[in-house]
Amino acid sequence: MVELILAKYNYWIVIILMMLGFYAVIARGNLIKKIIGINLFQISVFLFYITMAKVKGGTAPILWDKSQVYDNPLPHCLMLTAIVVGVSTTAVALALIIKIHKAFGTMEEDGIIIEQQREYIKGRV
Amino acid sequence: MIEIIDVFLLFFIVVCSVAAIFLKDLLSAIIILAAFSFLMAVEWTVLNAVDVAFTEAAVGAGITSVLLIATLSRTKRYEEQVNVPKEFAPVVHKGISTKIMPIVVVVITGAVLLYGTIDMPAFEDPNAPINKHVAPTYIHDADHEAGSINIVTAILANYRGYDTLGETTVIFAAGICVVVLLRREKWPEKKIT
Amino acid sequence: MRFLQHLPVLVILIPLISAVVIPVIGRVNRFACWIVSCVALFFSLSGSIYLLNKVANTGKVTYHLGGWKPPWGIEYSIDHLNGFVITVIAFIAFVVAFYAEKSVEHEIEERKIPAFYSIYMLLITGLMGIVITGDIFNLYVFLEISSLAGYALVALGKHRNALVASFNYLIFGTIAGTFILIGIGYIYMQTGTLNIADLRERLPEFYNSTVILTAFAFFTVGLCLKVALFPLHFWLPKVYNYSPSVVSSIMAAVGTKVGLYVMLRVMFTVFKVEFSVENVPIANILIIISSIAIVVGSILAIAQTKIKLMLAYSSIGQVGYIVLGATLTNQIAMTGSIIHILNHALMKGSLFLIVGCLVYKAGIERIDDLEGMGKRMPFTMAAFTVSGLSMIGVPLTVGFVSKWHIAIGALDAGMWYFVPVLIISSLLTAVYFWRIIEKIYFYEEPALLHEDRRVNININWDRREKRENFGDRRINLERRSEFKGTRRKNKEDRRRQLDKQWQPLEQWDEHGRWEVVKNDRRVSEEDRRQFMPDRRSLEGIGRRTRDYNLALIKRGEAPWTMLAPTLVLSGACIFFGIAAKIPVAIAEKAAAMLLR
Amino acid sequence: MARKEDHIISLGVISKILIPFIQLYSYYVLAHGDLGPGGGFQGGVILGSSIILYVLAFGEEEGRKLVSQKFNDIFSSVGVLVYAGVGILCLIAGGAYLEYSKFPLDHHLAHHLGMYGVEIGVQITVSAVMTTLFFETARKDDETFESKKKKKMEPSNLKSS
Repeated sequence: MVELILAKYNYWIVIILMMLGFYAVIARGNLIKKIIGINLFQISVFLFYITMAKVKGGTAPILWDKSQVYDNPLPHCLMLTAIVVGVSTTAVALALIIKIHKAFGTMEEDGIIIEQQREYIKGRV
Repeated sequence: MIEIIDVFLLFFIVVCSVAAIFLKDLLSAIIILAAFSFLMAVEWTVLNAVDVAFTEAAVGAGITSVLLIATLSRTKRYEEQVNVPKEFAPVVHKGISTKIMPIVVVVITGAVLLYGTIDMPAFEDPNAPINKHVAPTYIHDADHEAGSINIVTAILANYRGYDTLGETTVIFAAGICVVVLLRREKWPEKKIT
Repeated sequence: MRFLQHLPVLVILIPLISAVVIPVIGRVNRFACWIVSCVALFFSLSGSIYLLNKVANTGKVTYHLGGWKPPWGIEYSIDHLNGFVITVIAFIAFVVAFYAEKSVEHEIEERKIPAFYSIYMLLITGLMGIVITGDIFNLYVFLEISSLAGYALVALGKHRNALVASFNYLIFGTIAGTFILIGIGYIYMQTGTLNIADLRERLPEFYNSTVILTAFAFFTVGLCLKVALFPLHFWLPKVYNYSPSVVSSIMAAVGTKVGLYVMLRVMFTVFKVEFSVENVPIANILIIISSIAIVVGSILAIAQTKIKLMLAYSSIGQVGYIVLGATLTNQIAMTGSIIHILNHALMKGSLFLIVGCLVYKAGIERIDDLEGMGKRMPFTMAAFTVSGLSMIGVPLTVGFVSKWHIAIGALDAGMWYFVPVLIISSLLTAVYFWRIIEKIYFYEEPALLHEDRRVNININWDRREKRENFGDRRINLERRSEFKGTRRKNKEDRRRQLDKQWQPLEQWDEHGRWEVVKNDRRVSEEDRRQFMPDRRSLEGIGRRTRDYNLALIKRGEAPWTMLAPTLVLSGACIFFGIAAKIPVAIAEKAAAMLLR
Repeated sequence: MARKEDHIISLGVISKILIPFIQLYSYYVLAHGDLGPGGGFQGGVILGSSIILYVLAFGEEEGRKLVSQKFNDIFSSVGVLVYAGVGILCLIAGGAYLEYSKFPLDHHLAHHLGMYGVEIGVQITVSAVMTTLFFETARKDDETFESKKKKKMEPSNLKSS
């Protein structure tokens, strides 16, 4: 049992983290909270990749001598790309939030729906 | 020893993420998110992913927080409770189902992910498939084939250089998307006096 | 030849480079942006046709980026399916880009036009990059390029709801992307490779591993979210409705198709057929879900009053066809589903382009306003009729070919109970298209100055705001060039600025869309001057509000740069319906390869 | 008041001292990408953040004097072009796209040069875009939803003279 926990606990915590982020994205009404949630979700996925790259007794994948054990470098490289993608998405989302706040005067999902509905009732859609 | 640090860090990371999700004050939430990113960078350093940790410290704790705070400065600092007028009540579903549905979805997703861990190779297992198939060649050949001691850079700029072109394009795309959304002056700018 | 040997990468690279160059060119000349993007896409189109031809003649074409061998480097591999889809994308993208010039000028702020072309090219780069690659992580990177471009393009829509639609799209697109990333992670963990061909070889021994099952589940859910398969379709209608017509046409035509392509790839190339059908029940679930999607999409489409929304819901149904055809895992049905990628792209592309023409020429967005348009815009409406008939699935059109194949495939697989679903959905489609076709041809066109169609324009010159009373509806038309935010010291400059400000009204007249009327008759030149004071004299007048009576006049076709692409697409609906052999031959080979 | 100004002055002085070092560090990170952690992206972010620091210390107008909008826009394109251009040079040299070993140079040198070229491209784009993102996101609004609404309400705007 202890072995099992030692073997997997990292992945379990990563999954808990992912789900926290995912929950924030789909459940919170505030748009900024959604973006925070997306960030948490994505970063946890990155942690998942990094976790799987770790090798017992390995060192960072920078070659000094070849007899050493090294961690798997490929997930690191993939995650560098993914981090960049994440920050780009965040930037675009924030720009959208600013414009939404300007147009609707609110950042809450419900507030936006109400505002839209008001406009719809006025018959201007 | 490393395990203990690892567990402590992960514990703090979970605490940070919970706080970031549930705080009403968005500024605090953002700062805690930055702390989360920074702890994550430390955790990655513990896991020997130095390049990624470096990037996360610069991007997650740096740029993302700056952008988030800048957004806050143009919007509102606190999460608000929306008063739903009576006539709009049917449009804004505010039942128990809206509170429970996300939890159900999240629990199912999490359960599927946990189910996936059953057959997973153990943490730090040197005989896991990922350490057997493609990666050994990188480790073995990176310095003389690709000319870089840092294997991650070798993969990033050489073996999978095309991915990095894509990555740069993503950055460019983000830049131009934000410009198109937020810039107010005419594009071919003339001198504004 | 050396150049042709590098064509696989150049097909992607040329749009990418043009996307990067366009903003710089746009500083000098806006028109050049359009030219550059058209030329780049034409190059891509000819390149992809060449590649498809080569694939058809000699089989798989591979290209190793950086000269590294596949599992270590990134590989481009083009087979029948790839070549087919990439040609479809390049074709539609070229046609839509050709169409874009006038439409974009009309629907998007002037200063955003260079950026529009740049983002458009990024979208196409992303889509083509997804399709052509043979590496699953490279696929993710290009997926994100295309999604980012998509979010920004949707947000360019005029109405403020476009922003909300775009934000929702961003949230669900990112969730889908992250799910796919998780799927890639799980697969990579178990196999240690990212190359699709290599994955196919290494996966079978892990088919019973829970890791792989989870990965497959995440891929499926993420991709269903991306392609808006029925229960996960909620983001799509608003996105199509509020984005500019060019954007909705390219997204409807090829945006979701690429998601479907990835679905086919993951289900039948990364995993083998035995896995997707026998090891997991997902294929069976997808069959049921997609047949529900077909019916529900059609029913929801009937309920709509706006043309764009109707087309969006019908898209949801059409996505169901492709998934249904694919998950029947029968060669004929699979062929039908692959041809439907082309067919639906042609039909939906042409329909959305027609909507763009209508918006441009007549400002029409509602189905009710289409009455009697057959006389006013005969060519456009003929194109609409052809595409509509094709959507219904009338013989000699493309819609028939794919539906026929899927139906025969269902019979062949012994699942006859899906044939009624197809027939019912065809009937439903007939209902909502016939309704429009009836309005177009059999209704009287409304009188020129019918009371309902009188428009009251109230212009507050000082604030440069135009508000229009359109019957009981109020439309807020935005100005095209922004006035605020720039203060000119120089009088001459300010005058020039004012001239620009005035342009829109003048242009409307030119296109014959609006005319100024007073007391139910057209305004003579003098009256008009009275209504629209000499712009020079405006200076220094200060605040001033004026009421105008404008009548909506729907007459004449859209300019030829818009009309020609529309006619080309709807013509292609008939051409490929009659000469169905060409795509069917390729699709058959692709289907055989997938079901191998 | 005086204290506040002092504070700003010290901020300015310190950031003026710091910024060159930060920029130098960014080039160090770029150049040492193949020896230790770092590379084009990290270098770019650090370079971008040095400019962000400058803007935070001296304000947007001063920042615009340092890097103008035009400069930013063009350089964010130039970076990608440099990257893609290195690949095209490889094509011209007779290799596959981004195949550095086909450069008519020593094997090691060719790879080094290719990777440096690519990383420089990444750095240019990243720093330019990060600066742009900051400038665009942090700009003060000239018109918010509330002020717009107020304006509409104001009768003076609707009156005709």
